[in-house]
Amino acid sequence: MQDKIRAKARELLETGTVDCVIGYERATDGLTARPVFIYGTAGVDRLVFDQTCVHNLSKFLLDRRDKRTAIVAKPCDSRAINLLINEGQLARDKVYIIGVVCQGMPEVSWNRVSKEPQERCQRCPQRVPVVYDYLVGEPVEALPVTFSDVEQMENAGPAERRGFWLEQFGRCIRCHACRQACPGCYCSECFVDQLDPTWVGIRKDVTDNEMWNTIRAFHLAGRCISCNECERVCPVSIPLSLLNRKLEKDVGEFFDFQAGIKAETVPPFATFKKDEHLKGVE
Amino acid sequence: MAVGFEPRVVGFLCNWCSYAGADMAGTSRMSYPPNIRIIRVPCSGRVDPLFVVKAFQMGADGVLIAGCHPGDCHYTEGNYHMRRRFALLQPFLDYVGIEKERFRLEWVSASEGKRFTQVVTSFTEQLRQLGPRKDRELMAAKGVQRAV
Amino acid sequence: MSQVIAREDLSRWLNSLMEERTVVVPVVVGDMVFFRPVAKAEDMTISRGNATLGPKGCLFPLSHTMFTVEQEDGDVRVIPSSLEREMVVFGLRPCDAQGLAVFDLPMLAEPADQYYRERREKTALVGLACAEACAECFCTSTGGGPHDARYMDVMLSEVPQGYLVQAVTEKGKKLLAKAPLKDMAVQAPTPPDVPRVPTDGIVAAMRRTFADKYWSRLADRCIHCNICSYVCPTCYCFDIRDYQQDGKTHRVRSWESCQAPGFTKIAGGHDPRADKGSRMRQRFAHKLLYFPEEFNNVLGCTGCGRCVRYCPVNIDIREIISDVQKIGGG
Amino acid sequence: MSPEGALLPYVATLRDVRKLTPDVKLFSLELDDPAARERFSYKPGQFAFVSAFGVGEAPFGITSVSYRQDGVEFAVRKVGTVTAALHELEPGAKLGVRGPYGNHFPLEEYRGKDIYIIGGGIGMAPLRPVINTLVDHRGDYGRLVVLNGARTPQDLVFSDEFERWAQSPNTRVELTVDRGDEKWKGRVALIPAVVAELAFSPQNAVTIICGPPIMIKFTLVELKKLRFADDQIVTTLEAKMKCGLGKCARCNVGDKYVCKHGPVFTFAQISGFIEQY
Repeated sequence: MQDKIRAKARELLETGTVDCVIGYERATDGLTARPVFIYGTAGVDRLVFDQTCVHNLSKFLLDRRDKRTAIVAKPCDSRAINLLINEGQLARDKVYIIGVVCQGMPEVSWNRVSKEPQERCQRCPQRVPVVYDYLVGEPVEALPVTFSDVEQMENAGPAERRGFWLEQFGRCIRCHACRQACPGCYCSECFVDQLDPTWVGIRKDVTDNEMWNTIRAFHLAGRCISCNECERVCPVSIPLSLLNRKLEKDVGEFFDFQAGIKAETVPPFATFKKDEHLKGVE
Repeated sequence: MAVGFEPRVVGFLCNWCSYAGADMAGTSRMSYPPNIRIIRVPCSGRVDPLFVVKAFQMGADGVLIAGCHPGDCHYTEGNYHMRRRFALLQPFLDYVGIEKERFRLEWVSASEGKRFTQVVTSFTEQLRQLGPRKDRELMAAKGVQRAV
Repeated sequence: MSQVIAREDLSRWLNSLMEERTVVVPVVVGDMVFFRPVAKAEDMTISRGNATLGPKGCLFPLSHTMFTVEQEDGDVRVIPSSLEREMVVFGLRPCDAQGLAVFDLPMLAEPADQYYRERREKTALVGLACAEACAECFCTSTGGGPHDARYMDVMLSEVPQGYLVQAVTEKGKKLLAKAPLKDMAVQAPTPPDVPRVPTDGIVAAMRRTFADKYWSRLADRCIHCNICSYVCPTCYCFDIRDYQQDGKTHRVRSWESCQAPGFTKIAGGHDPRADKGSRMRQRFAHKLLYFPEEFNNVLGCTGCGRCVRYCPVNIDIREIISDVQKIGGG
Repeated sequence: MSPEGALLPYVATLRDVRKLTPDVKLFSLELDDPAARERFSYKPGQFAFVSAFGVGEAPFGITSVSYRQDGVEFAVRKVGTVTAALHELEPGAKLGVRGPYGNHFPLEEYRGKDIYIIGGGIGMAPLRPVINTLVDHRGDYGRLVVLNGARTPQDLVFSDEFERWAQSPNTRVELTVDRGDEKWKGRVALIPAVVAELAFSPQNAVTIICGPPIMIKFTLVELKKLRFADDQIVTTLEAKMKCGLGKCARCNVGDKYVCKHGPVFTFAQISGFIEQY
């Protein structure tokens, strides 16, 4: 895989198809990977690809909207690219997508790699990128989507759920890393930074933190592509995927929609049906 | 049911139908529980999920959104958008432990003064049955540290 | 002869301190460790390595009310907050204590920050020497060490018989007055080897590389998630805003990061550090250039390694220190 | 009152509000505590934080002169949340003030020199106490020229004081606007062009300049052409600030804190900054 990615990157840079290839290189622990921007063929051999390449690189494309860029994309990352194209943030012809087939990634943090794949990967149906210009790896069969984690939470009593989330939100330090890592969070001014009116107070109290975490998740309803970058980067391990996946599950059930699968589909909150019957609404 | 508990309800009422409906209830001297604090919005579609979560953060026991009946929106489609948003937001808030019984979407037209009083009465009663929110107790039980 | 506290006596001692003081200890939450006040010392965990967030928040809270403003009948009263109980922070590591010593330099410089000074004066630090070094640690390269007791009030080192106790300051001695200590002949443990990152010429090298394109290339992969600042024991940037609650105005101060977009943006819209590269450089220049130049060559980094461990894109200060010395070497 | 390290404001009463332009108001306050009033002495160029309780505080250059003791004045343009809240206030309202902070224009060093003052828009606010000090001590200094520019005639902030300034000996007031209106008989030109036209002499002179970054940038070019040296050009920098004590690290420009080392700098100092501003 790595050799194919390097060869493709070299070709794209040599022919001037792109100015930059965004991929992965070895991190300073000698074990895991980190994002890298390759601007010339001299750097191509720095590119690596293995089980530690967990980052979703697609957000970096927003820093290079007007430039031609190649990017290494796993299936979930490719959905993020579709999302950005769908929302008019990115032009398809500026991006060259080197898609990689994915069998699920382990939990990776600095100097640590788990043996088992991540939970979310075990539940992820996409094994092949949904959009690419060049595919690396042998296509494998898609898996069924399951939401057993969300269902477990749904089936807990309200007090238990409330207690669980208050404890999680109480730990939040509001560094906003979840937002910064999210490819879907690109507002020029985030609601949390607005001062007039101030939606989220400066106090980092559980009540203000709840405001931040719930609205952040809801702003991604029908948009989250389950790359789980938010949860991966969270320094205090708030299980944000449980919030995002609840919305993903309901959006799928109510509107038969999955974000980022196709770049053209109109997202559920941009449209409506006059005579639809939605669960819980008269 | 907590003794002496009076729920605090925030009602976001669309200017064209539901607010007029509330007005109608008032001018017709129909009575409804004083628990509701009404915020007039141009359209039910104007209600951002932010408003709802903010109301709960500020201590509301229940939030009501009332707008024109489907098909009657002054802006043609605002209430259809709200309907979708509500369909997703209500179970989501329930999921984080703000029970779905605390959050309602109702259609009330300008002529439905009676219906407005019924909605507010039944909602207030429902919240009274549900009792106050237990956030403080739960935080204490979970050892959640508050900002100083 | 040395003084030793037995393992089972440690909790007893901490519990006795709780009668008059708030005792903050490392507590395990999932796979993380936080410093939290506890009702009984048995709730603490003495884990290897560093806590997820250091004890910085005990002295400089994540957010706190500096004062409240009460308005009544045209009369305005400004009421500053203060810390009621004295505090003991137990179980911090030398790099975190050194972090507080670094914090002291700007915060206690006249005019001293009243809220920090009060907390600092009312807090005693009971440290634990590190028995082993983590892969990301480099404290010996930033003026500290795994057994460095200089910034503690009491220092404990693990020995087979329990913990070797060293009263470092008068404050520490007072704390130990009623501690169940035993006199024993024990050998002080040898400090572990800590990976080294040469920092000798870093200040001059930072000045020479300041305008290098290195910084904007490095910032390519930075997502400005602010985590480095939040986990850092020496980062002290803050924000101040008003918060209304129960009809009162609270003027609240909270942690903020120089990495955040808009950190330097003024009301008119001008932002002198709008691009990723200059924001990223600011953090390292502050720690490795401005700070040592302002404060007698003290680096604004204590080598705790947290930013290395938590950075989602592996922006590694150890690598930067070496790179900068290579690029800007004299 | 507590020490300044507590970041506590003095409580003050708004004595007077005057609308200077469509979006600028002049606020005159009096500190409630007489002892605090005594201590609150300041020099031209220094700034203070003004609190609108419940909204927040923001730093403003003090636009009055200390020795006149007729209230602490701030000219505030409505641009953000705090300034908007201040604009809502009426005389009698309570607000908070803390300061004064920062260094000041070293007017004592300018004795005997010709002084050119160039202000654009709200940039006149920190220059007004300089002008008033020079006007009040006219004999101590050489020639005084005040060049004030604004977008439109309506936006000239201290228009009611121009005449008084112009009447003092050896003083000229030059005005210019970007866009005139039917009543405007004066110049319609950008400040850099007027600087070129007036051709100030750098001989034994100092230029004090304040205004939007773009105006300063091009005015500097003209001043350089007139052979002004960097240390003859003085300005006051604007930066985001939270504490005013050199602690919050917001106003850090390279190794300098605008709040502590500034806000007044010569361009010789600014061009020596490691980080370009």
